[in-house]
Amino acid sequence: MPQEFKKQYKEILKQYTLSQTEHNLYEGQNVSRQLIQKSISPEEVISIHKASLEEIIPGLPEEVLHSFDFLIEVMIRYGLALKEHQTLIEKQQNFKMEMDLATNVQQTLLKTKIPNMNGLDIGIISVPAKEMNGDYTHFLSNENAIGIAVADVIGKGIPAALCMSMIKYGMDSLDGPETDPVVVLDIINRIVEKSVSDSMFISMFYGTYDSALSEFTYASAGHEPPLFYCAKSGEFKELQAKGLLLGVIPNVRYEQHSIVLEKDDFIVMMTDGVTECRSKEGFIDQKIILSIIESVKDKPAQEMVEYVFHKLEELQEFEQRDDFTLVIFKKSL
Amino acid sequence: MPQEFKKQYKEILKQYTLSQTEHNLYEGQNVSRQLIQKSISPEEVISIHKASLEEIIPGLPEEVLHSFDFLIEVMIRYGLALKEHQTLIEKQQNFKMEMDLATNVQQTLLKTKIPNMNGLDIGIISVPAKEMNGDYTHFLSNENAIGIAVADVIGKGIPAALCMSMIKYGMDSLDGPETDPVVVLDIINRIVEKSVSDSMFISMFYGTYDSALSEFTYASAGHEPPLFYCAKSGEFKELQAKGLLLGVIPNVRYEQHSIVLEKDDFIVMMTDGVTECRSKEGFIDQKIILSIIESVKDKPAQEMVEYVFHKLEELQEFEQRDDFTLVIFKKSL
Amino acid sequence: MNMKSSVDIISEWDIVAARQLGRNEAKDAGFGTVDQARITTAISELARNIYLYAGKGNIEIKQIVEGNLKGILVIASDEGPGISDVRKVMEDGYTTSGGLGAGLPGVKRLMDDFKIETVVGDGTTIIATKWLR
Amino acid sequence: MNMKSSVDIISEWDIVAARQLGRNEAKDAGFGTVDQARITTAISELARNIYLYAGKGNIEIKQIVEGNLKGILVIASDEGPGISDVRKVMEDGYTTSGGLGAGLPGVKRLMDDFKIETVVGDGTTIIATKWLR
Ligand SMILES: [Mn+2]
Ligand SMILES: [Mn+2]
Ligand SMILES: [Mn+2]
Ligand SMILES: [Mn+2]
Repeated sequence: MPQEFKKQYKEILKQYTLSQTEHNLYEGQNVSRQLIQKSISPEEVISIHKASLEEIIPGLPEEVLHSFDFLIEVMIRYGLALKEHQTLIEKQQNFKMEMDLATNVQQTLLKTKIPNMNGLDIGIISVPAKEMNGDYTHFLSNENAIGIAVADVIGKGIPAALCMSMIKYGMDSLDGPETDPVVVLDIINRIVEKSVSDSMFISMFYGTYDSALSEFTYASAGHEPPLFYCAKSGEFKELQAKGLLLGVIPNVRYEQHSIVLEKDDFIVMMTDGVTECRSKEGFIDQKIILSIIESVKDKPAQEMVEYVFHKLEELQEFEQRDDFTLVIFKKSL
Repeated sequence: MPQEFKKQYKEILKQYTLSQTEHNLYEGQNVSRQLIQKSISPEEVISIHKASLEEIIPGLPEEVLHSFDFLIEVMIRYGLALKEHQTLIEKQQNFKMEMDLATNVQQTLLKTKIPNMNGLDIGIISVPAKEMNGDYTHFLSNENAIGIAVADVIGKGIPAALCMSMIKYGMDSLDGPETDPVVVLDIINRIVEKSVSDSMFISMFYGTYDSALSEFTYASAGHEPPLFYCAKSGEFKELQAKGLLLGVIPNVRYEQHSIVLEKDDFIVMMTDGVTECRSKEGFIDQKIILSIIESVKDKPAQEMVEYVFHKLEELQEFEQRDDFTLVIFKKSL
Repeated sequence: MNMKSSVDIISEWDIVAARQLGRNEAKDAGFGTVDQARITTAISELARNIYLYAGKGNIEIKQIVEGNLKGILVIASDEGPGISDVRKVMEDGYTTSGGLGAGLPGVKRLMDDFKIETVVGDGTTIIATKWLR
Repeated sequence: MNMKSSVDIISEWDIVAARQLGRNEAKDAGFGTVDQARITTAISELARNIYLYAGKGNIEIKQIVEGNLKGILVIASDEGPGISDVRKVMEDGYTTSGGLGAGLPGVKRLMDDFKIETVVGDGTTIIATKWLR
């Protein structure tokens, strides 16, 4: 196969030895592109070069010809590295396909339906940093209440995704959305503690909204505190609730608190992928994040979360470092 | 940096142009090894070669020197491919680390304790073909009974591993080992059907051994039939039980059968990774597999499964194509 | 400035003109043969991308000084369709047009700094610099 | 046979002797310069592995004929520690001794057929063939 290129190569090399124009070098690079696509290894290129040169300039000094033999010997290893590269590219493409499939499976496994409730406007966005999402959200609902779990596995990628399936099955075993948040966290904590290696931890928030009382009751296992926006005062406050990360010890005491929402009040739940957004200059200040949220407070909840994501994406110059999850519960009536 | 190699390269090249010995070529390859380790790109090698040659042979024809400039231009793309290779190697190493972590998580998540029961000798081996195991085994037990689930996700690797976590949580929700095999399969089938995409199927076998009656009751969802070895007759028979794969439709009728074990009788449960072992000549005949098992029938169950695995590994020339799982229940008293 | 420092890319021949300009400027700035060839190859790829994907555009080449660093700055701009997925285009090992090691990741490797600005429907500007060491 | 067709590998100089033998046989069998260099590099790697990891061993080189195919057969054998994880040693991209592209995967690539037999504690035999085309 190298032979078919030999004639072409010789012709262009000859042109270039006669006239050192940019055009001839450009032709040279076009041949180079073809050579590399046809997997001609660099030592073969040197061999073609030597043979061409011998024909173009008859009577070359012996030493020059020997020097090319030496160069061929030196180039063999470069040829090997190139072949190895081709194998690795193939492997990487196979891996890509496997990851795509795995991501699909994960999405089907963990899909959660956003419930409909009169008077409560819900917005949700969850975007993974790598292929697979290590953040997890899950809704439970009936006519009276909506439960929301937001969790973040410490770590990203495949190991995190595997861990998360655990929370899903724990959630599925619950009785209903009104289960006390401290009970929910206790159940999930026992499952996680039992089945997960010591190096894997999960932060989790559970909140349940009672539509009759307009009351939101919540507890947290070391999770990013949600923000509560009071429409009347126009101010944000953090909903603090103490509690250890899931999976550290089997018996944990979680705190449970409640807050009553008035019309247009909203709660912003999130993972640390939101609060730990970084621009080139460092962390993006919480004040900036709050002002971004406030600027769209009158929009529907879904528009709000999407706007905040895009705005923060921009500020980070499109380099997302962590999984990003944002959920808004807004009392609309 | 290329400069430090220049002197060395020139010296060896000079030696070679004077005397074309194998020893000088060997030195050339040693330099080549160093060049490639220091990320000297091939176009730089050509440049070093040209400069060295100019000094070794003064008054080289102009065309020869031009020809090297042309060769540098051609080699630039080879240099790029090499740099790309270095990036890809790094990426692959990161991926390896992630997979190792994921495999650990999976092992912790899916670990199952082999139960102890007087009169029943249990052996189990499960070896993945790739990093992660797409075969799944799970024991349930109390004083009266031992339940065993053997499942195989169609497909291997990460997507299969994710699917399997589902079965685990289904199994955890069961009441006890004596649950009727058809009920077990029905429960797991509903979970799988609900949460898994249409392209993912799982074959599963569930059997439960009643120690008082020495009776083994079983059902299968499209799984490889177990083998029953009758010590009295010295013969094997397949334990057939009809039933559709998990995840196809929500309502499936599974068949349930029972068999009573006498002393030294045993049951061999497995995945298709065992029966579909291939050597270079094609599938390994079932007769061969049966004779391998029979040859160690008097050994403890755990020694049996390990022996069969190693024997089949050898016959396949150590190229394992599918996850391999083998479980033996042997009545020892 | 006694040299045309910019080339409009309209036909394939303009790729050669951009290369020539780049090689001259690189030589003039004091780059060695290998680096001249690298800068030229980067310009060649950028010009070829414009020619193939945007139809037309412009390559501007400047010698620059920053502190006591001298370098070559290349600006490739077009009003073509833009790049919808920059992450993907910058990924390694994806044989887009040029095969192994080529494309924009190749340009990035051949140069020292590399910046891309693109708006779908509006066009693309790529700014790449190589410093003299 | 008028040539010594086997070289004991004891010192580093024996690597050169094995290379020389390989190159002569390859040339004699009709291989071109590039393939001569490839066969020699493969032999060099095998001999170097013996020297570094087994201490001593042997390289045997034969010209062979199979039907109307001519080729070169290389047998590298040692009674060294053996290889406990063949899969890993044959994996790409792992910088073991020789760096990028080298090691046994490199030998496999340089030749056409490659077979490895190894027993931990007993030694390793590698048989590699290259056919003349
Ligand atoms: Mn996380
Ligand atoms: Mn996070
Ligand atoms: Mn499988
Ligand atoms: Mn299987």
